[in-house]
Amino acid sequence: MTNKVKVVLGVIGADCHAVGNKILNHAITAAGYEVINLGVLVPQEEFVNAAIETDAKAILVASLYGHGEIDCRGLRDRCREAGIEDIRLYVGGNLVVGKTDFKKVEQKFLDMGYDRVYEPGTLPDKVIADMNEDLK
Amino acid sequence: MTNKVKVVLGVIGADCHAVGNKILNHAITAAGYEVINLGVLVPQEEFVNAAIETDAKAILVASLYGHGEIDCRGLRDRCREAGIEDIRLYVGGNLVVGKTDFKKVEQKFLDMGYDRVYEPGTLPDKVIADMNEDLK
Amino acid sequence: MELKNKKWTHDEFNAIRQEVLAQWPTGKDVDFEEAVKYHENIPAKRHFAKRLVKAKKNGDTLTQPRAGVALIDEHINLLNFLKTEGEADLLPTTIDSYTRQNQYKEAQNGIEESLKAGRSLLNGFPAVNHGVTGVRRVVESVDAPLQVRHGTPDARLLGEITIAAGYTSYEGGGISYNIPYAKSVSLERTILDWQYCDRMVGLYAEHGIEINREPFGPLTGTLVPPSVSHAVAVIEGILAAEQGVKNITLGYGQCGNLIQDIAAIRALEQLADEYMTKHGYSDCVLTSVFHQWMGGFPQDEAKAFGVISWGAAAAALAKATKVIVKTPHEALGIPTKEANAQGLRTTKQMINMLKDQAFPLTSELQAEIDIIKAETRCILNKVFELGSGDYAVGAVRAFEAGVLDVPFAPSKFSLNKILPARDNNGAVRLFDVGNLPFTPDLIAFHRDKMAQRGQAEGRQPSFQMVIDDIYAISKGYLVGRPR
Amino acid sequence: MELKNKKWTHDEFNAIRQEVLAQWPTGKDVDFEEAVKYHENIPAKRHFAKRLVKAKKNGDTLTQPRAGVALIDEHINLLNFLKTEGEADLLPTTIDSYTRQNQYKEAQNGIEESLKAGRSLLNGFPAVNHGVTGVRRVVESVDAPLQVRHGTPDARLLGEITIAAGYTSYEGGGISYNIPYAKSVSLERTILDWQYCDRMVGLYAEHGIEINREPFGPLTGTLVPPSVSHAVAVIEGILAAEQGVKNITLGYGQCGNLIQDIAAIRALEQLADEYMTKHGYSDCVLTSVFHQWMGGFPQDEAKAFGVISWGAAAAALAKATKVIVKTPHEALGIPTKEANAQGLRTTKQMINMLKDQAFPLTSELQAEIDIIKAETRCILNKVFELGSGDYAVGAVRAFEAGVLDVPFAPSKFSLNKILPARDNNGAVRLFDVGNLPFTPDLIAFHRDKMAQRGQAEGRQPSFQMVIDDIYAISKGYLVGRPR
Repeated sequence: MTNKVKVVLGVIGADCHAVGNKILNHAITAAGYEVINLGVLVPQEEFVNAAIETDAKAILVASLYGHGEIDCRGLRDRCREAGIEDIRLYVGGNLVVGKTDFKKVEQKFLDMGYDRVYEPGTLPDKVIADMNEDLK
Repeated sequence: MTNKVKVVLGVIGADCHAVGNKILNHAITAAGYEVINLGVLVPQEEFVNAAIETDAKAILVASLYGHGEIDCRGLRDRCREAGIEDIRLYVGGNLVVGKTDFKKVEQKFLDMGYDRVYEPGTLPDKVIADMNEDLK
Repeated sequence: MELKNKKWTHDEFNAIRQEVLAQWPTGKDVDFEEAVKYHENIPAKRHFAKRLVKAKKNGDTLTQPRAGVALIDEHINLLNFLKTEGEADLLPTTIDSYTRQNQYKEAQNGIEESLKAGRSLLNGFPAVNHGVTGVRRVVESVDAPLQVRHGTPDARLLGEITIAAGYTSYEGGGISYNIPYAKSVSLERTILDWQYCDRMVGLYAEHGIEINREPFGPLTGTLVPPSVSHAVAVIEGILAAEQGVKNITLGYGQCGNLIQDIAAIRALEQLADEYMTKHGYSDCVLTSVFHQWMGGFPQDEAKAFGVISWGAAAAALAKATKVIVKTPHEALGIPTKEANAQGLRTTKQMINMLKDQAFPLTSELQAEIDIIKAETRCILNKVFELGSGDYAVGAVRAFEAGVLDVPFAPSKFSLNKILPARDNNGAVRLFDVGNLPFTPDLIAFHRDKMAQRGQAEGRQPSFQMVIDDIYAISKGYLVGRPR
Repeated sequence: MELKNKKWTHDEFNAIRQEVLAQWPTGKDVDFEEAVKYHENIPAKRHFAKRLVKAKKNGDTLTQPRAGVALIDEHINLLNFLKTEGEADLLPTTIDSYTRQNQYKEAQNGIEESLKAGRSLLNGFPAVNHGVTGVRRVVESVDAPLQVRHGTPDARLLGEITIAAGYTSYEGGGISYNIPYAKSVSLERTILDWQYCDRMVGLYAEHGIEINREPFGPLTGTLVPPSVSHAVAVIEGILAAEQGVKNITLGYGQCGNLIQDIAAIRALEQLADEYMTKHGYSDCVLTSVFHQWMGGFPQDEAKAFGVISWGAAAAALAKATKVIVKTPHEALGIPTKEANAQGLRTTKQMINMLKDQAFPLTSELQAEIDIIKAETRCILNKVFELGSGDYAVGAVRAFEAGVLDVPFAPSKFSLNKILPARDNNGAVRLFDVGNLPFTPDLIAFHRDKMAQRGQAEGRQPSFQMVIDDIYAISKGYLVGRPR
């Protein structure tokens, strides 16, 4: 049995962008975490179930296709209902349709209950640095 | 002796952009005018003297290099002093340094006493159409 | 229904059609006979297939953007803007991601939320929800050839509605809209569902209506070697032609090395001609599409214009029939219509400046064409063999065996064993050929190319090299070297 | 002083130097000995010649903008902005047009009006008026190699002041800063005045200070055939080397046809090596500069980005040592610093994506190189003959005879008999070779190329064709065809 910190990784909703998911999986694993990678096209429910089953410390949600606003809403409530209200929620990607001021997008997702919000083009190193601060 | 309408053409000031000048010369001549082409690097005085000597109906001033504002100021006064105050003054090119709203540039040059002001990229046809309206 | 590469009978098709049209209430408004009549009155200038054939004849490269929003009027405005301000030759209707997953309820919700928000909360146009009448409003308000672009594994109902509404071109294919766009939908399923779409187009053809079909060339758009996407393109071309499709555009996504990109388009055209003729589909008209760089873009717009321009240059020099255009907002998500028009105008300027310049067939170019053709033939012939002479069956078995394998695919039906990386000149090669059925010569070619780069950089080819290559263009380079 | 291509003695130089430094009050602050010491402390990274040599060795193409404003602090801000935001490798100081005509009073007036207006009313930096102390503030506030770029027929005082102030590169030449930049200044005069500048640089070289010199390659920037500008470049290179210049960059302005542009840079490098060695100047280090399209630009910025990108691609594929960059505001006058930085970043992205891609030496490319070299040799050998073995004397006589002739030149000393136009592939040819001393083969080559285009367009080559070609790129095309 491993004593690595576990995190759940996946691309939410009807989104099938797989490249960043595979790279994040590789980079976060290399950084010493155990990654439960759900891949693409993941419903909210599956994120929560996987987190409960594996006792994960964080859920890393990606949304690349612009529907993030609709897809990501309510995930914090669902965690609360499932009894994992303290889990860290990270979200990143192209979260809205159209070029928007990132500060506004960030605030919107913070208000939805996410702990960290990443803008387009964020490299894995940045996410890992935050994980090291938050989860270790 | 020709009875063609005469116009004086030149590039004002310390400006040596010759290509547009040669094309305008060709196009205006082909349109049936007699062009007194002073070429590049023409001082105000030379424009006025040529207009008087040839009894030209218009002076066509080009300025491509951004100093137009300094170079073109006072030409109308000089014409007035020389007794050809009714001569038509046309000006065009890159008249100011930097990208500026053309409407403002136009107003500035109209205020200086020019009758027609052309923005960058104006084709000879447009100038000739105006000449046909003004001078024939 | 058992999967095989054989034209469906009318009975087979019609039996399924009723099911398909019942999937969502708008399906009942599809009336094939009426649709045929409707198409008969579409003028040539709005006819996708005719426009492509004319461009191919004249050696022109046409421009086409991606674009789609939730609501009809906004979508019409968007397309007309791209035509007038972007000078686009061909127009798309990009379908939203819910529709692509057949989640029509979620799409309906997106329409309603968009109405409330006063801006599109969907990343495309939910054509199934808008139905034939709604889609026809688009068709009748936009004076250009129109194509449906999406990424829908089961695109049968979407196809019925949009073609009946007057669209003259339909993108997709049983492999190219599964492997990069689905996670756990079987290939048997999607190939059958796309045989349906092709058979539907074939049915229109039987009634004298020519609809253009375009398999999706770039697949995952991420360091896909030309032979891998070409093999898929030729197979999908054959599957479509068997169902009676008469006008097909095969595609390729820019890799970034000019010689490889030009070679890829030429090889694709030659291979498609060769295989289609060999299998008895020589009456099918073929054209080509070049996709500007599909990978990560620089965030800076000025740098993005550089990437767009390089794609435009490669498309023009390769003489592709059309080019799919990116925008300076690419790195930042879905572009504004202004940015979309800018990408189109940059591309148009480049294409027009290059249209009179032929790229000479040099020995380097010929060598690259030969490599791509040799590799693609290895794959295609093995697929044919695995399928005992049937490309549909063969494709399924080939993916199981890794004979067909697409890098970075989300689908669990792609073996994901091959690993691509750039060589020292920036051409995309394989540092792990996985189970691709290459000859020892070809395997050695890739090994040598990778060794050459490894030596130049003083490191062994590894997954890190792949990651470096994936991020390279967004960081301003083609080859992801250690810096 | 009688014009001949012979190194000036120290006495000859010093006799004139006193006059030159007395032309404007700031001249008295030039102290050569002190300037040499100042240069000794300039670090390699700010040293133009060293940076170029390093780039040539590494096969890099460096980026350089054009930029200059009236006031010192604003000019410093501008240059630093272009370095940080534009990622420029080399920086310029473009001199204003009054200074170029030695109208220092008008320049002073421009400085004062700019102070009042709060924005630059001059199109460049009036370095003579700012003097050694003022110019050194720029040199010491900008951490990059700096070059003076201008267009000054008599640039002796400007050279004394800017080099003494620490500039490490100086553009210009007795032909290239007369014919396109003056109307009635004799060639004897400007060649003598530029011998002075070269001798001054040679004097620095004698004291161990290497200053880069760059004749202005594009001349009028308007459909100048490569052989015409190459002949001038090689002559100016020889004249500079004779006066003791040891580091020379020869230039060429993009014509737009990729094969011709790559061939032009390669031919220029080969011809310069050949003639410099032949005449005993083989100790002179040569590099090359490619100017992005110098003609009319599209007003639309997106289209301008396309033109800029194509220039960047040609520069990178030709492996020029540096590229002079245009901006998306080109059609609209002098650009904002933001637009200038955008042009630089687009160019940088393109160069970085292409740096690993060698353009193969195809038979078409070799044929074009051969043509350019043959034409240039015809001109150069005739110039040498007309000058009885002296290129300075020969150049003057050659312009009189039309053996050297620059299209669209404002100078009355250019015969203006040749007429260039594009051929059917967009390469710049001559439909009237004027008095250029070409062999019958070469004349026939141009005639055939023009006939080929005329046939394709169904019209005879005429001045209208030239006008169409001049406006073509700004209208979105390379070749100005009837539409």
